[in-house]
Order: sequence, then structure tokens, then C-alpha cells
Amino acid sequence: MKKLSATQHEEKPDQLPINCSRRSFLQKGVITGLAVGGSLLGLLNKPRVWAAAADAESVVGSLPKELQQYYELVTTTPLGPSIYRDFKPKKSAPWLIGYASSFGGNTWRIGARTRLQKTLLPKYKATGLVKDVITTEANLDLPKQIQQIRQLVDQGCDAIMTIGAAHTALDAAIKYAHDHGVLFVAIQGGVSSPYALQVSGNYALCGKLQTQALGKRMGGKGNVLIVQGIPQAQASGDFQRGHEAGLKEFSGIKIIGAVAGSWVDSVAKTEVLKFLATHPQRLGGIATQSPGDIGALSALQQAGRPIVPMTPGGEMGPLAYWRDHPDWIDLAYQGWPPGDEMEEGWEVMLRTLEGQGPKIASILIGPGPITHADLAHLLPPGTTYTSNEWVEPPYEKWFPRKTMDMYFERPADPLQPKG
Amino acid sequence: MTTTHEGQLGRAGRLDLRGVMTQHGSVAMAGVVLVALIAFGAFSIDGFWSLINLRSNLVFASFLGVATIGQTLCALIGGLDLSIPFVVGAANVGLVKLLNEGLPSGAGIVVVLVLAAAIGAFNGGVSHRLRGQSLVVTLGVGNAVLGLVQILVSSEGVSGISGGTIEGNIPQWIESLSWFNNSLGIAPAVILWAALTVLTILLLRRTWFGRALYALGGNQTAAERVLVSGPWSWTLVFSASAVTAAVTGILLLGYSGSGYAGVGDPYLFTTIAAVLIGGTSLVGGRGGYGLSVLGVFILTVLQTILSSYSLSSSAQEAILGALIIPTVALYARSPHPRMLI
Amino acid sequence: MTPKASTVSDAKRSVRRFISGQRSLLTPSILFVVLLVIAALHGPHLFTSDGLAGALIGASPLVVATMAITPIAIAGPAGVDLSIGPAMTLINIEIVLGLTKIGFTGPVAVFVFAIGLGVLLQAAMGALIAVLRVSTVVVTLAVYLVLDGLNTVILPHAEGAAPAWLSSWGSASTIFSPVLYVPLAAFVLWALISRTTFFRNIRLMGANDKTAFVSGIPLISTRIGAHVIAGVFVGIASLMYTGLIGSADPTAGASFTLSAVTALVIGGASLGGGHAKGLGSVLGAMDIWLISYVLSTFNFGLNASYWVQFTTGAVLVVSLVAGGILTNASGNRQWQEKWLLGWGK
Amino acid sequence: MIAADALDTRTNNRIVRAGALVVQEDDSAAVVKPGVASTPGIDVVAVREVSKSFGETHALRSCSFSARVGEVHAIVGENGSGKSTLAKLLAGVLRPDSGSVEVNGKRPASPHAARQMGIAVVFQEILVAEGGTVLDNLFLGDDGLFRARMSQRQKRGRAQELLSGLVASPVDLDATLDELPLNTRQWIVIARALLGNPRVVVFDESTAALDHPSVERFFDVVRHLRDSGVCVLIITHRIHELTTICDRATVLSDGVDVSTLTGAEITEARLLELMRGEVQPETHHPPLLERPLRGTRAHAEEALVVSGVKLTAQAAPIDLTVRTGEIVGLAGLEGHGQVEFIQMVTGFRQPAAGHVYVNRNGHRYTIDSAKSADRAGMAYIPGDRNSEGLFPNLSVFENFGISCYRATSRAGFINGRKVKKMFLEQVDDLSIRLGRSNAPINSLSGGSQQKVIIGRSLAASPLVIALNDPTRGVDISTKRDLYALLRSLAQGGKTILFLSNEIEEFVDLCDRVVVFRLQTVFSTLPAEQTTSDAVLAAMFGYNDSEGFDGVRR
Repeated sequence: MKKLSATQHEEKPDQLPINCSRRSFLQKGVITGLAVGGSLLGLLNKPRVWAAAADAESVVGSLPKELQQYYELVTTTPLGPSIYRDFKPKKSAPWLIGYASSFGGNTWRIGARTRLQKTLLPKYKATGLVKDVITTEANLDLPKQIQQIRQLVDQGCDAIMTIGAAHTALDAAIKYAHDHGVLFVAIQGGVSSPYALQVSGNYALCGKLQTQALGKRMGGKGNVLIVQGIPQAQASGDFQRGHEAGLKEFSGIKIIGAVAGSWVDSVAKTEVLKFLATHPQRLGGIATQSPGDIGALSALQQAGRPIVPMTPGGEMGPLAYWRDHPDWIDLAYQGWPPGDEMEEGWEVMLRTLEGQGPKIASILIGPGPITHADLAHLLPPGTTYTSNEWVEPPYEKWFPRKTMDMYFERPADPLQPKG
Repeated sequence: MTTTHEGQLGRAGRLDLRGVMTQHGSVAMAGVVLVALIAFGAFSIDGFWSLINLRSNLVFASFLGVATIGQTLCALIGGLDLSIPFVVGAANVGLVKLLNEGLPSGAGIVVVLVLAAAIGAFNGGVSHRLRGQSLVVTLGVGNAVLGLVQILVSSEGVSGISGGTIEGNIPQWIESLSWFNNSLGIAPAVILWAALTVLTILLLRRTWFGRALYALGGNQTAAERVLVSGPWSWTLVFSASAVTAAVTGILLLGYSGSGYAGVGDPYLFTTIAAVLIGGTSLVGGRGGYGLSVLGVFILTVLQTILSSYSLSSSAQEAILGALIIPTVALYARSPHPRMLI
Repeated sequence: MTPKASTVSDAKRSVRRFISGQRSLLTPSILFVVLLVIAALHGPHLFTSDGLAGALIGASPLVVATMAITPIAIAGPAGVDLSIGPAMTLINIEIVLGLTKIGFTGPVAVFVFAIGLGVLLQAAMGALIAVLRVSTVVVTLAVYLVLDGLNTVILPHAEGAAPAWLSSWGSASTIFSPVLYVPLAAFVLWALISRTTFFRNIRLMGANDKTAFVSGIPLISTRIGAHVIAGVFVGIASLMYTGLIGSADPTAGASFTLSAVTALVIGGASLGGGHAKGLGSVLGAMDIWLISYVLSTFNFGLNASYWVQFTTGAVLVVSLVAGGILTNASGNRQWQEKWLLGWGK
Repeated sequence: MIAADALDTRTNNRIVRAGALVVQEDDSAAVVKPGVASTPGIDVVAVREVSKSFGETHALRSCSFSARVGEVHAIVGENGSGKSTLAKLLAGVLRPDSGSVEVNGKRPASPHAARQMGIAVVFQEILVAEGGTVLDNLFLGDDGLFRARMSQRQKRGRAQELLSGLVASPVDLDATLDELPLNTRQWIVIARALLGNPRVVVFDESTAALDHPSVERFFDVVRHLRDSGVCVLIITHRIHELTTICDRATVLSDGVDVSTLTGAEITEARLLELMRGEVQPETHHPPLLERPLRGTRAHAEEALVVSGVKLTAQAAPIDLTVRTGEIVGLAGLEGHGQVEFIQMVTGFRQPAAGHVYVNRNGHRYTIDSAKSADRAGMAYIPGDRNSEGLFPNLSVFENFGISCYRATSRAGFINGRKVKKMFLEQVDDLSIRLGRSNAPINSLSGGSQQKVIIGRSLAASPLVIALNDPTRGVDISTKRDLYALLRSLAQGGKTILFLSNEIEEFVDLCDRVVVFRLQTVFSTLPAEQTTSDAVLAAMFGYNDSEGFDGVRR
């Protein structure tokens, strides 16, 4: 609501036409009415505080120094000691694993599942640690995902991995799993439950690093457009918070708008085109979340605007563009490689099942920087500008064994547990 | 007019003012709203009149406009097609799959359109048989179709083709359909839309089939008495609706350059909104595609204005919703039962 | 005819009448049994205490939501309430954030607030429909858009925590919990309401509003009344939903619209008005839940979500077609008269 | 079916009585109107200077009349003269623009208020809630908000008591309305009106959906109401009914009350004279066709052949041959198959067995679908305009053109000029009085609407014309126009099937009358034997040579 009225009065105060038609007053009336109605309802709500499990003591300070940097800007995930420090599984290996995914319909999820099915499962089956993986998908239907989590618990899973459809709504189901002695691991973006073990990239940090690089490239001044993902989604909010934090460091940079790209390039393209059409002022850069940068790029092309620096890092297409146009940007960050994020979650889960004892409720990792020189080995030859394949830093580089070990009380090689 | 004529008219039951009102009133109303919006946009928004804004707005309008053809036809016979977004998505990813299989683009499009026609025919046939349940029939069929297409398309599962989005070599000419920086200065999609608009209006006004649709929307039994076949008309109309949805899907494929099953999602309610705001009533028999074109323009201009005020898409959605009730209440109210006795 | 013979034939006739009256329940019942059999073979843990508790928790918001839109379907014509999902979401947000802010977290306050807000929303919508005489589909579609947009404007991200007593519903592992009692109370309430003369007036108005009008039934207040009844159940459904997710979420509830409408139709309701049963709606909603349960017990690999989408759509179409064959054409004819003729006149 | 069950001696008496009444009509002076003089009564209904208009249409202009306790008061007038509007004003459905409608000094402001005041109105349209049971329909609007005014058991008792007095065969109170025939539905609507012991009852065309014995029973009900002090207002087009039942009659013309007749003044001739008023020029109506014209032509060709057709699997087969230039009447009690027959002949319904042929230009066309009937040159003219004739959303011209577009189209495109020409021809031929041709169809009077429907079928110059009760709800002058038209069409070589519910129509018009009974043809009466009595007798299964069909069974 704040944004709604702010833009009207701050950005266009002199634009309000005195002699505008009656219809436009009606328009205003509708907008104002909606704003008033919304504010009234909004008034009832408490001020917007991220409802993290604030009561839990943060243990970040007790982590090794190298790890503490990964917790910058984190506000939404529990940072207390992990409830699974002394976890013992219901029974010994081989374990039955449940994977409750909220959605399967985009390339990221496919990338993650491919790593799970094609690499991780065969590898761990061979060692006799894992019996099988049961997968469910909720198609973004929250009640369905809750039901599926309970169903996985009832089916006798020893551990459940999820990508949640919501930040807070799964808490009861997670508690249900915990009460039944099931290890619960949440990957890609956090859930608010203290009963979950969370493993994820720090997307806010990634966003901040991305826009810091962007701001530098822009020479510290100019107009920036932010392309969000799905604004209501946790990860999208994290990225945006990071983007805004990074840009705040440059006093000459002004954010002139934000559009929702829905993490789909065609949607991003449409939204950016609409924005460009009514904002003829010079644009200095675009802060994007992959996917969305391909759409933003082609929107610029189609609108006949100059190509401005952006913040690619996820999909290969924009990196291929950078490969051919080295002056476009200086530095890119990959914040969420799907396969590697799956593997980190898997490894944490296995280590916890083996009794290695995670130290903290949320295990985070920083983004992977990509330089122009890296592109040669990251991009397969012939990658086009529209490729929506994901860049995967090798897992060893994304989450080095050494770093992972630091997160555990009793670290060991997950493939060769002691005892 | 002689006095007898007046007397005759005067004595006759009741004059249906609503009938006169809806036809002319809604054109006037929609026109006034559109002009007001354009005036407001022109006065308050920088670059509203810029060539790029007009051209890109026309392209957006053409996508919505093509999809609205089908919805308008369905509304005229008293139906509602909720399968449009699903067919848009299915055609969008389905065509990429066909192209990836090595089919020439022309043949691929023909296959997609024929399949869409078949789906629409099923929609229409079943909806007619289950009179008036078209809303749920099309919803069910749409979900089934999109689900099935995605299962088929992603059959390889992991070879980079995922159901949600699918990549392929989209022929240049399909992509160029929505380019407006060409020698014409206008996107071929817009020209296609204009042609389809003329065709649709001709169909509705100048052909016996078009008139038969109005008759069917007005009184189904009477229409069957004058040998207008209900089942056939429903089948054909819903077929046409699915085909226009598929055309929209193909245009959107060219526009975004890659297939995405959810590309049709915005068309679930916007096609209905365009029909309603234009002034075609959902109960059938009144209105026309010309009105829907006005509705499409109103929606497009409104969206431009709202997004230029940096309103989030949620706020835009809310305002669109808030706009529907007064517009419909102004000229598409149902008569009080007392007037029907 | 001797009196005795007539009694016998009366009894026979009333049995036949009862059966033909319940014909609309045939499709959802058959589907229910089939799904239960598949569940028993493929996911037998449904029939454990935990499984049943999970089923109750998962299915009850949809069951009550489907009951909520039933009176509106009965009041006809074309009485589809598309706004149910966002309306539940709004109430959910206000329970979790608005009410706790004022400091009311007790069950009585929450129940009164949720039901009150549901009634308020629905009454406003009913008034628009009845007074402006704009069709239900159009009004509820508009309200869907308004509320769905508004929800994200007033709460951009999921947050907050429901009162502890409410969120504990979501982790219940016994069927004997409020998750059972509240829907049961809702059924009882339904049974009571549906036996009132007022409800009969709604039904008859749905069957023919002209007849109702000339018989002295006030159309506007009866229609608003149908929405008020709906509002009570919207409130309860929203409570069940809040108990399930234990927090406020601005978007997740919108999917209830399509699920509830699908459940309503699978439950044998005719959207022509006058024909819909509470029991049918309950069965339809349980069918929808069972479909997703059964599908989750199969491993469809990468295509799982597409299979769910496909199956739900296909079941909807098949049950519609089957229902159309099983029930006689009268309901349909009536629909036609109203949808095609009556309103166009 | 009800009539079939009700075939007992009581019915027999009725027929005889009905026959007697027909005779009486010819000699109206002999009719004794009991009670009129002896019941000066108090005025219950007072309508003063009432005006009501709908847009530009003035339904009532300063109309006044009053009705008393214990009288049967008829309101007559042509279509659109404002009768039904009056009924709606009394029912509280509409409110007057000016003037006042009062019952016992109070104004019915809403249907609910009217009900409270003891006003019951049975509307022209049979208003029932189709999905509801008989019981629900009877007590619709009778109950309080949450509690019924009487128990379910009391309701059943009351309903059973009332219905058994009205309907010949027992009615299942739990049946839903859509299972019941039109006739029974009409009775339920009447019963609903009588349930609350009203003080004023208005019947608007309530005999239209009733078959003949039911009409008799209806009159008994009306008399009974009158005798118990109720004020009964009857609105009807069937003016011959009035002479037998009403004490006073108020004639409306063009929304104005022209005159109120009392007792013996009420004769068909006088009513017609008043109804037409000064609006109708004398010369407009051709005189009714003379008897000698009919039946004298030698009908050469067989135009329509129906052979071995069974309407239901159990029914006896029907054979019928209709020759060019013949007008064949189709009669029968409601539900005895004549409607099904006419729809089957025109291809809208499939017979259980048998065939229908049309001979045209020496070519034989088999009729098995509506399309083949159309190709064979057959036209079906529906009677119930609102449900199967009119397109309320289209203009007068479009309503006409809709059936002509296809035949005249080139490559699917409408040939507007040609259709316009056809339209003007028919407007001329049928003397349709219209304002603008692009005005909505509802701006025309009922009779003109019917003419448009007939005209659009005639425009295709069909060979066989099948009319399904085309005069229902049509005013008398239009009826006369229509009879003349049919006669001239027949003389011009058309073949005409004419189904009607008004027996008198056959007498003046048809060369033969085919009477249906029990889903088959009971008897065929040639022109010289066609009298109201004979048709009526045949409808009830009475045959001169064999007696009642009980004998034949």
C-alpha cells in the first residue's frame, strides 16, 4: 500500500492533470478507494516484521569465521542451534528418503531432480546407505504439499527433503514429521520452522553482490529497473532485498521501477517491454533474477533500446551473450545452481542421518562468482543467447568438502560413515 | 409514421428498451471509456504517444484480441470457454515439440490447429449436451489437455526439455510475427489480428451462420425450429475458440522465443474481462466482436496506465476486478423477474 | 384401490422417489468407492490413525469450502462462486495478523471473527448480485480479482503464526481432535439450516425466481441470505485452512476456487440452480482429495504434476458426462430455459 | 392421461352440458345470470385512473373499474389491451405510474403484501419451481423465515384435501414438478392461489393450459368461490367461456376501460364490438369464410402421406393421407398425441414405427428429420411463441430473416436485398402492422409477432404447412386474419395441418378434423360432420356407431 500511494504522490505530483476527464477522476477514485480499503485492512495487520523464529538464539557467532560471511542479510530463517545435533534415525541404513517438491514445471526443478535421480540416488544406493527415494509434487498447491509431507511420513520415510511452497505454512507438517522421528531438510529458500534443517544458497547475499558489481559497472550512477521473480515467493524476496541493499551503496543510482518477471523469460520480456514503453528515460542497468535475464535482454533488443548491464548468472543464454560481448558486464554471480543445491541438501541430509550433527538450523552458502575467463569451460560450445540451461559450477567449487565439514560437529565422508 | 402505426406500437406489450440500449449503449459506453483512458494516459504519462509504446501495445492487444475472438463467439451462444489458457499453453509447447521432432513449421502449425479444433469440438459437443455446464466442461478438458501435452512433450524427461519450458529452434518467420521494428512498421501479428477481426465481424454480421449464432443465443429451441443445429453450432464455435487460442499460443511462441506451458495463464480471466467490458453479455445473443475489440483496447490501455504508475501486478489485478462490476452493472444487468412475468 | 394397496404403492413410490432424488449422488459415490479401493491397495496407511488424521486435516478445508459455495449454487442461476479461494485467504490473513494484533487470540474471538468476516464478504457480494442483478459468475469473478490482488497488496509475503491452539490442528495425529469436531459441527449446522423453510425458499428461488417472486418471497433478501449462509461456511473453511497452514499466506488459498468448483460439480450439483446437495458437495470434495492422495502414491517420476493436472481434469469431464447420462434431462432443460431463454428475454 | 382416467359418468354429463352451453351461446338472451341482481355487494377491488407504461409503450391509460364481493368479474380485451398488466398491478408485481389500485382500501405494494391482503393471482405463465415437489410448490412463500406455519403433516392433509377437489386423478405430493404434465401444473398453481383462503382471486388465462373436462371443473371452482363470497376476476381470450360464468365484464381497449357489462348484456357480439373500439376500421377484417367454400374442391394429389406411424411402441399405427388444398384439423385432449404427431410429421421427432412422405412435383420425399422436411417443402409453425418461436434479442426483421438467410445465401453470405424483399412481401400479404423493421420484436403485439413467425415460414413457399396451435394468446381480429389467410393458402394449392386447442376453430375452418386419443387417431370427421359437439365427443372417445371407446377396447 505504501508503495502504491508513494509512487503517485512522489513521482508524479506535478503530472496530476487539473483538467483531466471525469473518467480519470473515476480512475483515481477507484485507485484511492482500493488504497483506502486496503489500508484499512492493512491497518489491522501488525507491522511487517519478518517472522523468523526470532526467539531462538543465533549461533552464527560461534561458527568458524569463514562461514559467518554467508549469513549476511539473513532475516527469515532460524539461526539457532540445530535441533538435529544429536539426531539418531529411526532405523539404520539403508534409509528411505522422501522428496516433497512443490512444483515440477520449470527448468530449475528439473535440473535439481535430474541430479537427484541420475547422480545421487544411484551413487548412494550402491553404498547401501539409501534404499529409495519417493517423490511427490504438489503443483504449487499448498494444502496438497502438506498432505504429501504427512503421507511421506506415514509411508515410513526416514528423512524428507522439500522445496516448500510457502515460508510458514508447512510448519505444522514439519513438526508432524519431527514428532515421528523423521529428519526434515528444506532446500532452496527457507521455511520458518525450527524443526527443519535448512540448506540453501544465500540469495540475498547473491543479490547484493550482483548489484554491487552492476553499480560499479554503471559508474555509480543511472537508473535501474528491478526484475523480480514471483514477488510473493521467499527466494524472490531475498534476491530483491539483496539487490536493493547493493544499490543503496551508490548514491547516484535510482531505482525507477520493479516488474514481476515470474521467473519465466517470456513473462519477463512482456513486463519489461511494457515498462520500457511508458518510461522513455535513459536506463542504466537492469537487476534480474535468473530466469528473467534472457527476457529482459530480448525486450531491450525489441524495443530498440541500448543493451545495458545486467546481473546474469543462472541461465546460460545471457552468459553466452557476455561471452560474445565481453564489455557488457564485469562480473557475474551464480546464486542457485539447481543440481548443486540439490546435492548440498542431499549431503547434509545424509550426514545428519549418519549422526554427524549439524551445528546450526540453517546451513547457508555464498554465491559463486563467474569471471569472463570462466565462461570458456562453463558454457558448452554452441550455446545460444536463448539457452535456458542452468550453469552448474562443479559441486566441489560450489560447496567445498572443507566448508561442509565445518558445519558439522562430527564431520566425516558421507559415503563412508564411521560405524 | 401514421397514427395506426403508433397505436400498434403503443399497444404492443412492452418495448424492449434493454435491447436497444445494449446494442448502442454499450458501444457508446465502451467508446467513451476508451477515449477517456487514452486521454488520461496521454496527459499524464510520458511517452504514452511514443511510437514504441503504441506499437508494443498493439502487439499485446493482438495476442489478447485473437484469444478473445473465441471467447466472444462462445459468449454469444451462451457459453463460456475456460479452456483458452490451457489450449494457448498446450499449443505453445506442443508446437516446439513438433518442430523438435523435425516437422516443417507449416505442417507443425497445421497439426496444432487441427488438434486444437478437435479439442474445441469435444468441448462444444459435450457442453451442448450438458447444457450450460460449459464452464466446468472446458475447465476439465483444459486441464486434461495441458496435463497430457506436458506429459507427452517431456517424455524424454531429462534431456533439457522440461514440461514447463521447452526450447527449440523456432523458425525465424514465426518469431518475426510479433516484431514491429520491420519495414512495415507494424507487427504481422497485428495485421493478422486485424484480418481475423474483419473476418469475425463479417461472419457474425453478414453470414447466415453468424446470424444463426445470435438466434441460438437468444432462444435455443426456436433456433432449432428454424433448422439451426444446436450441437453443430456449439461444436463449431468451441472449435473456433480453441483454434484462436492455439493461434495465440503460436504467436506467443514467436514472441518469447521458447515454449512455456503457463504462457496462457493471463488469458483465463482477461478474455472474459474483455468480453464483459466491451459489453457482450455472457448469457448469449447480444453483443459482438467489435465490442470485444473495444474491450481489448480498454484493458491494454488500462494496463499501460497502471503499470506506468508502478502499480504491482496484484494491485492491477484488483483494479481490473473493481472495474468489471460497475461496467457490467451499467449496461448488462438482467431484468427484474417482474419484467419477465 | 384399497387403502392397503395404496399404502404399499405409496411406500414403493416413496422409496423410488428417494432413490431418484439421490441420483445425483451416484457418480460421486461410485468415484469415492473406487478411489477408496485404489487407496486401500496402493496406499493402505490411509487407514491408520495417522493417515486418517492426515486425511481429515488435509481434506476438511476443501470439504467445508465446497459446502460454502453450495447454497450459492442452489440459489442459481449459474451460481458459481469463484471468489471462495481469495476470500478464504483474506480471512486467513486477518485471523493471523489482524486479530492477533488487536490481541484477540481466543477460540471464541477467532471463530466469531472468521465467521463474521466471511458473512460480511459474502453478504456484500450477495447484495451486489441481488441489487444490481449482475450474474453471479461476473460478480464473483470480479471479487476474485479484487481480493486476490488485495491479499498480496496487504501482505506481500507469507508470515505470522496462528494462535497456538489453532496451529496445533495441523500437526494432530489422532482423528479425535478439533479437526474432526469442527467439520462435524459444520455438517450439523448444514443439516439444521437445510431444513429451515428459509433454505427451502432459496432452493425454490433457484429453481424459478419468477415463481418465488410472485409467491411473495423477497428475492433480494433471500439471495443475500443464501450468501450469508455461504459466508458462515467460508469462515469455518478459512479457519480449517488457517489451522492447516498455521500462518498467513497471501497466495496459497486462491487454488481453492478451482478445487471447490470442481468438487461441487463432481458432487452432482447442477449450476442451473435449485439442484445441489450438501452431501454431494462433501463427497465431491473428498473425491478431489482422494484423487490427489491416490496419485501421490504412484511414482510418476518427473511428470508427476502433469499427471495430477491431467487426472483431475479428466475425472471432472468423465464425471460430468457420466452424471449427464445418469441424471435425467430435467435439470438440464431447466438450465437451458433460464440460461438461454429467461435472462435473454 | 388424466382425462382418460376420469372417464366416468360424471364426465359424460359434462359433455352433454358443454354441448348445451354451446347451443346456448347462439341464443344468449336465454342465459339466466343468477345472483347479479341480488348481490349489489361491496366493492373490494377499486382501480382508479391507473396508468402504467413501459418505456414508450402505454399498457394502461387512466383505467378504472371496480369489483365486488361474491361476483365473477371478467376482464376482456385484445392482446396488449392491458389486461395482464392489471393482473400484475393487483398482485403487487408492478406498481402504477399514476392512479391507485386498492383492495379493501389498501394498496398491494409487493407480492408479499398482496398475499397478506388476501389477493391471489394465477398468472398467464404457469409459474412453478420445477425442481421442487408438489408440496413445496403449494406452500411456496407461505411459511415464516425459519419455521413452517403448519406442520408437514398438516400441510399434506390440507394439500391432499384441496387437490382432490380440483384434479381428477390423485397427485403425488412428493413428485417433482417437472414430472407432471402441463395440465396438472396449472392445477397446482390454481391450488396454490386457493390455499390461503383469498378474498380476491385473479385468473389470467388460466384455462389455456387446461383440457376440456378440466375447464369444466375449473368453472365449478370459480362458482364455488363466488358463492363463498370471494371476488373472482377472470381474464381470458376465450370469450365464449365468459358468457357462461361471469356476472360482470369490463372491456379494455388500448389500456382504457371501455365499458362494464352486466349479466345478460354479456354476449359475444357485444364484447367484440366493444373490444375493437374505434381503433379498428370496419373494412379491415374480411368476413368469416362461408361454409360452402369448403370441401367443394376436388383434391387431386396426395401431398402428405403418413403410413403406419406409431407414436409410441404400444400405440396403434396411424395412416393419414392429406391432399393438396386441404385443411386438416388436429384435435385431441392434452397429452393424447396430436402435438407429438405434428412434430413427427415435420421431422422434429422420430416415430416409433412407420414412415412419412411428401409428394412434390411428382417426386417422393421421405421425412425423417427436420432437414428432410424442410427440403420436402414442409413448414412447421410453432404455437408457443416465447419458448419456440421468437428470438427476443433480435429485431423484427431479423426474426423474420433468420429462417430465410440460409436458403438465399451465396457462399454463406446473406443476400440482404433478397430477404428484405421477401420480408416486405410477407408484411404486405399478412398485413403485419409494424413500426420500424429494426425495432425489437417485443415491440410488436402478440398477434403481429405470430404473423412474423408465420410469414418467415411462408417466405420459403412451402407445400405443406403444419401449424401447432398458432392462435394461442392471439387476439380475435388477428385470429380472423389468420383463418382467412389459411383458407386462401389452401386455395392456392397448399396443404395445411392445423392443430388447435379451441374446438370452435375447427368448425369454421377445416375440411377434415382428425381427433387423437390414446396416442393414435380415434376418428376422422369430414367437414359436414364437424361440429363442436362431435369433435368434443370424439376427443372423449365417443363414437356415433360404437359408443365410448370402452366398448372398443
